[in-house]
Amino acid sequence: MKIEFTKKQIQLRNELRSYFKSLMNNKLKKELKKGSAEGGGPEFRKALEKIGRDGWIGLSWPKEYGGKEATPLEQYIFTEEIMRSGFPYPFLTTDSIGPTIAEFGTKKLKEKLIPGILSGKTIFAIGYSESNAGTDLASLTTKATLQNQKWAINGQKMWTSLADFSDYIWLAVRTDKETSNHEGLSIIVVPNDSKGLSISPISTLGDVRTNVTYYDNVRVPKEYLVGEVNKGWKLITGQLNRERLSLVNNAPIEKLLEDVTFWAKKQKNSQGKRLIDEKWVQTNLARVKSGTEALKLLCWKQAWLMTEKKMKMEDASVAKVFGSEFFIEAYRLLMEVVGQKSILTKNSIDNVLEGRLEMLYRVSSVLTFGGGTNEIQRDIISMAGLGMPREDR
Amino acid sequence: MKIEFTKKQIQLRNELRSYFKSLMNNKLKKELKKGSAEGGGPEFRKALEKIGRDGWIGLSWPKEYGGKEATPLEQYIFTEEIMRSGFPYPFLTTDSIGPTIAEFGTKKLKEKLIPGILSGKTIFAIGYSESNAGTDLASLTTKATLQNQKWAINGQKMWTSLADFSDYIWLAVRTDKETSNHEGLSIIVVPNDSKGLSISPISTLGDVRTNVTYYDNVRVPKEYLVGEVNKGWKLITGQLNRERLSLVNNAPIEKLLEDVTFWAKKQKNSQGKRLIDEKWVQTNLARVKSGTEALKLLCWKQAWLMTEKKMKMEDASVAKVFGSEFFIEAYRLLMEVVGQKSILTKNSIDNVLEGRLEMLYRVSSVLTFGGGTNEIQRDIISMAGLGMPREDR
Amino acid sequence: MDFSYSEEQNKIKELSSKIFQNNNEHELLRKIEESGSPFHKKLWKELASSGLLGTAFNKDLGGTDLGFVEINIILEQLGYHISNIPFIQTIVSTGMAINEFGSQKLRNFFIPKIISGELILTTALNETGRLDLNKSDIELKKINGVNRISGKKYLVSYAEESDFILIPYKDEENHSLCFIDTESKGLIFSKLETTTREPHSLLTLEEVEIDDNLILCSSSKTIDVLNWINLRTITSICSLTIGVAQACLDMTVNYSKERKAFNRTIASFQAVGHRAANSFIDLSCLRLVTEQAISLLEHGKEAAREVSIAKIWSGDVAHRTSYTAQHLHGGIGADKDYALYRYCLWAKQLELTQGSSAYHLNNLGSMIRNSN
Amino acid sequence: MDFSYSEEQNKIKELSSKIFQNNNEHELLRKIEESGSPFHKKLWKELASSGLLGTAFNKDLGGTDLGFVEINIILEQLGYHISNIPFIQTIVSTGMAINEFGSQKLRNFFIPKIISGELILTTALNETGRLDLNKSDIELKKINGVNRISGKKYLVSYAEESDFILIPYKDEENHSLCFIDTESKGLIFSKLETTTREPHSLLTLEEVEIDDNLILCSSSKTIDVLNWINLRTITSICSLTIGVAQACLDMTVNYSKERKAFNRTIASFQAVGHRAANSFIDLSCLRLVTEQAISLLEHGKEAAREVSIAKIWSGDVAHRTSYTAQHLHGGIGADKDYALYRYCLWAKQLELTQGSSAYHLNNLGSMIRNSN
Repeated sequence: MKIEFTKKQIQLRNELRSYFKSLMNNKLKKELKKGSAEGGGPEFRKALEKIGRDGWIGLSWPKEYGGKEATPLEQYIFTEEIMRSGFPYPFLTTDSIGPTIAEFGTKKLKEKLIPGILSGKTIFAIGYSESNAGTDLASLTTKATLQNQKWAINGQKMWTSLADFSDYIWLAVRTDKETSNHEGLSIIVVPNDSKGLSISPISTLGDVRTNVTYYDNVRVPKEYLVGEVNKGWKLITGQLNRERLSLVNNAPIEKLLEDVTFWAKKQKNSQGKRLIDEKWVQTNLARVKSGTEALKLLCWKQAWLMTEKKMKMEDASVAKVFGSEFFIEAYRLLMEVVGQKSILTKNSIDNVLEGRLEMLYRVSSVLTFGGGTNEIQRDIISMAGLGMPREDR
Repeated sequence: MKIEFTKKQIQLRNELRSYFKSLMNNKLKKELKKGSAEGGGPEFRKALEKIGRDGWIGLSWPKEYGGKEATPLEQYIFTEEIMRSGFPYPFLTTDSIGPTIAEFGTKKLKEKLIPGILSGKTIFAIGYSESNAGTDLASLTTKATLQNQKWAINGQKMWTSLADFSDYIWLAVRTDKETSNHEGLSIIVVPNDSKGLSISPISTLGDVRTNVTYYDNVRVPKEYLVGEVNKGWKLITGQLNRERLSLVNNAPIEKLLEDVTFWAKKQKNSQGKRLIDEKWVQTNLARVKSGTEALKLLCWKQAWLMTEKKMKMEDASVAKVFGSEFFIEAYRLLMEVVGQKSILTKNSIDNVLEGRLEMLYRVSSVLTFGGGTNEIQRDIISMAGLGMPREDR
Repeated sequence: MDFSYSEEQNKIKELSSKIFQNNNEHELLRKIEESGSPFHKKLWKELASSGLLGTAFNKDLGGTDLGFVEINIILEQLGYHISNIPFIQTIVSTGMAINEFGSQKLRNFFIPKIISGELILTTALNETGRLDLNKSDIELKKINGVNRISGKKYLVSYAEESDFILIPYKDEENHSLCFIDTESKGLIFSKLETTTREPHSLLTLEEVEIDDNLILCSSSKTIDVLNWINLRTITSICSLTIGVAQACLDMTVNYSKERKAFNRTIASFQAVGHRAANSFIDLSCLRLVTEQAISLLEHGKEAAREVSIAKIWSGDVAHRTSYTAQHLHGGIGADKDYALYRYCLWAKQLELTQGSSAYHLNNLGSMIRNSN
Repeated sequence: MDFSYSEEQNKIKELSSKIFQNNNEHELLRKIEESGSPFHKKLWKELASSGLLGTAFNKDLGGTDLGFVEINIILEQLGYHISNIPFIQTIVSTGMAINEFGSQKLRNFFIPKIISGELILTTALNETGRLDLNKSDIELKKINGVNRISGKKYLVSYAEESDFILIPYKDEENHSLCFIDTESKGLIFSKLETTTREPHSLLTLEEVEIDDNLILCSSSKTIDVLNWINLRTITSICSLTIGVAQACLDMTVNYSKERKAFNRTIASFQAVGHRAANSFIDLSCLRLVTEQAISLLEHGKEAAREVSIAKIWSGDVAHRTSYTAQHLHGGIGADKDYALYRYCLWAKQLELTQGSSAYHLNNLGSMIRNSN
């Protein structure tokens, strides 16, 4: 047992920290601040391609694709540092969809898509949820039927984030008309410029743009189906499990705690007493610290378990539940420290830490239901982790 | 809207406070400390009879029984003060079983039992739970069959508290052999000296003695059945609703908070800094205060609602859930304040506040499942309070 | 003891509920936001013409001579149908203080126009609900025989929209509270953007002239008046929070009874029912501790602890109910085409206004330490 | 990075688990309690003969030269099969400190007899886990050329049962740590009764003679040694807590799968499953923060914050898991004929030993304030 990074890993972390620091230049920061915090602008594209050119996207990929075959732990260090930097890295494309295509895609699809993914030129959006199929994804109804060697797709997807600037949509469709559950689903890659595809924005509490995507007889070549027909459920759940890991990364909250602590040390009242000298402020910071350490270790353990290929079903659920609920609590505790000024937005003068807390409290709730609602995660923990029977549903 | 006691009510409170202060003489205190904290000793009996003689047991009873017809609010003040004093008043007998007998008992039963209850001479134990029927009381199996105008009772009851010194047991039995649910249950009053009744102690985490009671062909006159045969469920649930009110009374925790605060003001370290000067100590006390005020108001509101006859089903559940879970939290917060010395028992030298906290943390868990487990109470709140459908069970 | 509303109070509840509901349509609120209007002026006018703005003011000034209970009834309804109006600022924090402490002249000058909706007032007391007069940035200096004040005030709500702002200042040992005309020379407004878009400004005063006729109080009385205002302002925020949280819970319950997953309504899952039940318990507690604070203030009793307790609950319940609502709604709860998001913004803003739960716990702890 | 146990560590886990399990039978523990024996002496002997008491000591003294990781593996197993033995007192708080800081003479004197189970040691450092040397009640005075100490120590565990007690004392500016023979003249034991019945005493020292051969350390080094002991003692309590909490959870899960209500096992209720899941999450976190503290201490790294964090989690999880277990068990959980009650007593005692969660949060907060 040794729960520390090796010297080499610390070296990698330091290298990445300064790499991303220089990557996040003022132009890029400005672009991200002006609305598109989730990426998509030209500076974002430029930076992502640079990351690709510098070989970082392929960090954990097999050598046959030009990757470096880094371990999950090293990949985790990469994830931590890029999240710490605030760059909206398209993890879903690079770490979730990309590897799934590499494993299950046809030769043609691989040749077409993987070079673009690894060079930072290709970005995917994910089309799963529908207005009546959220956590209960298996009930989705968007249909694809094979006509003349092409898939004809009809239906509608909610919350297709990134679709407004992505190159492809990773779409879950029903290919077997007879079923209404998880059997008969498939994954099809839909190019964003397909005829019949239209996109309409949803504006959200978190100011993150997301989209409704409409599929009106969209036609896609037969080989754009990933894996076997009607066997898409495995790909969907596999992808969701991979996604869960990057959702609750510890780095942003750790950085935020550092920044709020630093800020609280500078605030003085007229008697020269610093805000951080208030015991209740210290306690709030200590609460965040004590949670963030647990989350960090949950993440490290997962990366280690993946390296050792010992990951169990409940492990991802534990991190997802704890992390998503801790974020909400942590932002609250930090906003209490900052006080009323924490409600000033990033556009406001006199705001604190560029209004990051004001933004974060608004987006934080999404994680408790997104990627499989926490109720289902707790069901998984009690079943898989504790062997308790599931109630009927 | 006026959320204060009237002058008259404050007068009553003051009167009762000094009454119980003088009632709790050293002999009685010593007897209660030596093991039988739940009563039953000769000093306890003497004091209870005095309370009866002085007319307090009948405070809220109808005039026809010699009662004073006080409002539920005044009765609540009585409850608060007696609980504050620490006297183990037999609420179940005086405020729950007594009134139920007055409402549903046969004339003979009333004449036999009520004078004893009102004079503090008669105490009941309650025999509901069985080893396979706890919160799901309706599945109980203890049987009573009518033979020659007498009920013949056979079965076994768990957690028959007070049975070791009570005069009667208020027993829930199955009188219809065909049913296995809440239909076909009845209430029978069983004298403690009945042949065939045997009692064996269970010692518990809370050091409160409770009992298993065995019924081996116990015979009881026909008219000892309360209400109608096979219609006992209404009496049971009605009694449990009444019971819920006294379970979460605010007075003891309020007194405890006062005492711990007073104690923390006296503790000094070598630099003369008092324990209460520690901010974290203040915060713990403030947390208890803020919860205890809410609980106090929940109790007041209930008493008022009862006075106005506007009580709704969910009201008792809200107080029961909040109160029982708050007690656990409050004892924890106060034990943190006292520190490691709070684990010293009432028998130990150098203990704090006579080891009350050490005793209370042990008994506190019983309330979250006793009297209808909190899961069921939350089910009731979501159904009755919010109109949400109940899952099948 | 009485937890009920009188018939008259129930009428006020119904009337205010109706007015707020009629002006709470999602499209209407969106239009107001998009128009750049700082608040819901149509609603303010309707409140004036209904007479509700006069609720707490004396009859001789055109009011209906009711009290703080009635004001909080209105505030809860406002919270339930939340939109942006300077009710607490104009009616509670300044109007009621003028009614209580102002000279007859001051009362005659201000109150009739408050009641008619012509006058918007606000306060620039402090940014955290702290009663820390020593921290006041505003200093008075006599310049050429004229009293002038200079300094900065943070997070002043409705500053630009108001006609007068109540500001504390000090002159060596003395503290005073005075209204400043927002047209005064030397007053600089810098717009802030808050999470709810309720208008706030950073206020800079550069030798702004004091009009002696507009002084509300001075010297030793000032701390009492500030205290009086603070306790009522904080309690008002608790009432607003009750409405906001109740709306969150009601929307959640309704949605959960319609939304299906795994072939059942999500309301029928025990985990969902229990989480909603926890909000019900939370709201029951918040309502009671707030009602206690209101009742004590209405009857002129000491209420510093009880107000802090109400604000602790208010912050906790605002936070918890809002996130429970967002969580149980799932995606739709974050969609700006659905009303919930607005309540969530308000829940957070109210939580952090006039002192967070952590701040007031600290405060209550000090009171316990200093008690006998 | 490595979260796994080595093969040798797994063997220690199995061996210790077996020994503890064999000595954990409910009737046996009850008999020991009723006999008035202060602790489980049979178990102590078996641990000695199995060699486990020598785990952390150097080979030249008869130990197996393993480390703090292995000690904590044993402690978790002890927690899981909880009974009353002076393991932390004799092995961690004193034995390991002698092994690390003692003179060769001291090591030769103590350690072989610790390993053989002949010697019981304990500490009388402080009652709250506080490193507050100034608060030490024990003062040294030279009387007729002999060094003698006087004062009081509260809540000393296994004081009467021990052969020697490690006590800090001060001589004007200097602090020292010295073992006192429990047979010494002037040592007065007053028995305390604790919630678990683990033996504790209030210790009074009346001019007790210091034996210079038994001084562990003095002057400036003392604070470092005390710190060293404290961090390891606190961490050991966290490991014990993991075992206790894991046992509570396992019992609860098993019981919930058997117990029926409303014609289903209670485990099949979502509210029950989720509450157990929360304990699973809690335990996952506690395990990790404790392992981090162990690993840092084992590798000689700075760990003050990490140990405080582990104790915060330990207190919280002990409390929550214990009450979850009691609640989900219902009546049977309180019955002294069923094992759960013993774990609940220990959960509370461990929570409050060496500083509660509130105390360590305060502590961690100060460290954050003072950090760069």
